[in-house]
Amino acid sequence: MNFLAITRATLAKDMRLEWRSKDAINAMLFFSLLVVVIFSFAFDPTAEESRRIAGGLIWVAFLFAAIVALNQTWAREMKNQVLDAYRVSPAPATPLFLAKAIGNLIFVAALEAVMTPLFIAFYRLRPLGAGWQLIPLAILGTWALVVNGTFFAAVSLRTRAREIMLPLLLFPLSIPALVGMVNATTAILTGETSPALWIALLVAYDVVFTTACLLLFETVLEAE
Amino acid sequence: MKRGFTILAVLTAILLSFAFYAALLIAPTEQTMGNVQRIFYYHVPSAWVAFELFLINFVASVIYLIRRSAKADMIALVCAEVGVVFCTVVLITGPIWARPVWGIWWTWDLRLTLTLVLWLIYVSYLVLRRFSMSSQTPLLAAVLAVFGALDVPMVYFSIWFFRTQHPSPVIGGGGSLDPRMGRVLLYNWIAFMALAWLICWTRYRLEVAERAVHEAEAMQSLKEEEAR
Amino acid sequence: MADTQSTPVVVADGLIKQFGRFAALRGVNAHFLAGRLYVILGDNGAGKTTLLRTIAGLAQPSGGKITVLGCEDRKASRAQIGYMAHPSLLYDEMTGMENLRYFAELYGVRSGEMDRRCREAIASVNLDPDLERPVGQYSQGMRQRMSLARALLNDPKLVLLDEPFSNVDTRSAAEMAALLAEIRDRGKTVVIVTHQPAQLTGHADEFLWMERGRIVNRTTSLSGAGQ
Amino acid sequence: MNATHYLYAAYAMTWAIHGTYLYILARKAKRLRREIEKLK
Repeated sequence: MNFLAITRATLAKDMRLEWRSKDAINAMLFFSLLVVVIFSFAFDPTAEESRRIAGGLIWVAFLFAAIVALNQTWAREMKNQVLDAYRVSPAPATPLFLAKAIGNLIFVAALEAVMTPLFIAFYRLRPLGAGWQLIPLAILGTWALVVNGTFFAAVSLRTRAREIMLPLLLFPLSIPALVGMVNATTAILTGETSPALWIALLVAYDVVFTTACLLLFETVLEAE
Repeated sequence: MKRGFTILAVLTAILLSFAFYAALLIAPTEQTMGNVQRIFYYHVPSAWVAFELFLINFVASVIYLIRRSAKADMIALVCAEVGVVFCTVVLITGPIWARPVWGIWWTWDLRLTLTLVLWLIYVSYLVLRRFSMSSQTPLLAAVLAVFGALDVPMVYFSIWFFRTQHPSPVIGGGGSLDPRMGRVLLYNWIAFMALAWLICWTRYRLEVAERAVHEAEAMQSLKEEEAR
Repeated sequence: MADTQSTPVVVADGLIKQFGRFAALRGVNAHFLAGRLYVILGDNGAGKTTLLRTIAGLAQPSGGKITVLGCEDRKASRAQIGYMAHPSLLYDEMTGMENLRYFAELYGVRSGEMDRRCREAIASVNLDPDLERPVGQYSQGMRQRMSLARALLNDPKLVLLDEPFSNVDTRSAAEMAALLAEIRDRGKTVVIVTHQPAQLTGHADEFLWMERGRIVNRTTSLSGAGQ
Repeated sequence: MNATHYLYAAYAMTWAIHGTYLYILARKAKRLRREIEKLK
């Protein structure tokens, strides 16, 4: 029963299921598109201004897209109580969590990949700082949302108002990560300051909370 | 037991009134801000007490995760609830102080922002306890409390970095403090801790009673079913 | 009759399970031996499903002790437990083989053996392993049998079934009952919670009647009704 | 609203908040006492 084999198998299963019934991803892609368009109507800044506020807008838009995806994390497992089949098997709980988190990362990254070019077009963005740093930053930031998101999606399964509970539990804890992402993005776009400090914060955040999630997920899974 | 409670209540009343008197009359008036600076003696100690209560909540949650003792769970719940009340005080007195001095209702001051984020985390903690359908709600709450505690240093550094790039006025605590002010601050801190202790004790007794009543009701419905 | 080893497969003593104020299990004492088929009966709310889920390790008891296959630590005995419930516990968008291949991975079946074990399990419930249709499009009877195949995948010593016959046509139900009797003959312990005990009259070794969270009567035949 | 009004407002709010919470606890205690009576 090695850890990686189960993580890989669960991830492959989720990807296959996602690929087979593409309706979930299509609906969310359309939702992300809507969020970007609405943001662009709501704010119509000049080129200079847009560099300053784009960081905040992009990450809030990503947050909306992520929440919608994270709410679906355990939908398939709940449908035919397949989660029980997993819990009865000798497989440990951590690979299930890791596979689900990675699956969510890929899912949300796909949404972001669609939203980013639209943002660049609508806001005529051209980063003055080192533009390439936006890619690792996006991964670090998205993982910060996704790892806690997957964990608290499992916690909110046990509550009454499941869809609203996830943001209530996730957002307060994600404030430091959000502050980090927004400021790092703005630093890169405006090129005035160095994003190093913020990226260090995000790395610390990801390490601390990934560890906490891996250690505590089994406790949550077993809490009937 | 009852006697101990009344002693504490009387002691708290004495401490609070003395601290109130000290804050208004003993402490010297601050040159630049004038009398409004005296909000400091309520604002800062409330924040300290709130952080202490959340620390106890974290410790009790870790103990619950290890030993699953109902006592630790009740202490964690009580400290979270009373902690949120003290946090609310800080979040209300902060802006009331900032308004006359800097003409703004909100400033990203380090302590104020940290209190706001902690308030959000622990309100979500209480919401989780209320909405949870699981038969092991204390377990889920304890896990959230651990996550909340891990978040505190992250919040601290993110605000500290944020403020280095967006300097904003500092509410109290900036620069050296006149020793007499320091002493009055101490009196208020002790008085508020006594108040917190008193409220926590009451809330704890209430929680114990509530759980006992639930138990009794369960037994009662059991007997009724048996009788039928 | 298969030889019944001395140590019981499942020992439950004083099992209590509290859901907030509602006590689902109020002190259950039971022994289940190898090579026997048990049927747990009782009306809704008697605690049948809760007892089964506690034996399966899906629910932690609030009080009392449960020992499965000689060990109290639930992780140790999981490889030897097969669990099936009314919901199919399968992914609707995947075919039977794909489902079983995934669960085989969870049970640590080596990739070389995987195809053979999955095909065997599906064949043992009289289904066609090469059926390309996703499980979502199976009939209820076929889906229950595929779910049974998943439960039997790791050749478990203890098989737990929660309402396996609900809204299944009588022919499939009779077939499944015969199947369960046959695996019981191979020495496994089979525990079934159901509202339709009729199917199992010829096969069951013991009937347990539950009321308000307690086992109130054990009979060897369906006719010996509870008090 | 000169400055000292803000001072009194802040102190008053502090006691208002604590007071409200203690009131909530008192109501909870009363409801509990009624339940205990019902149980007897």
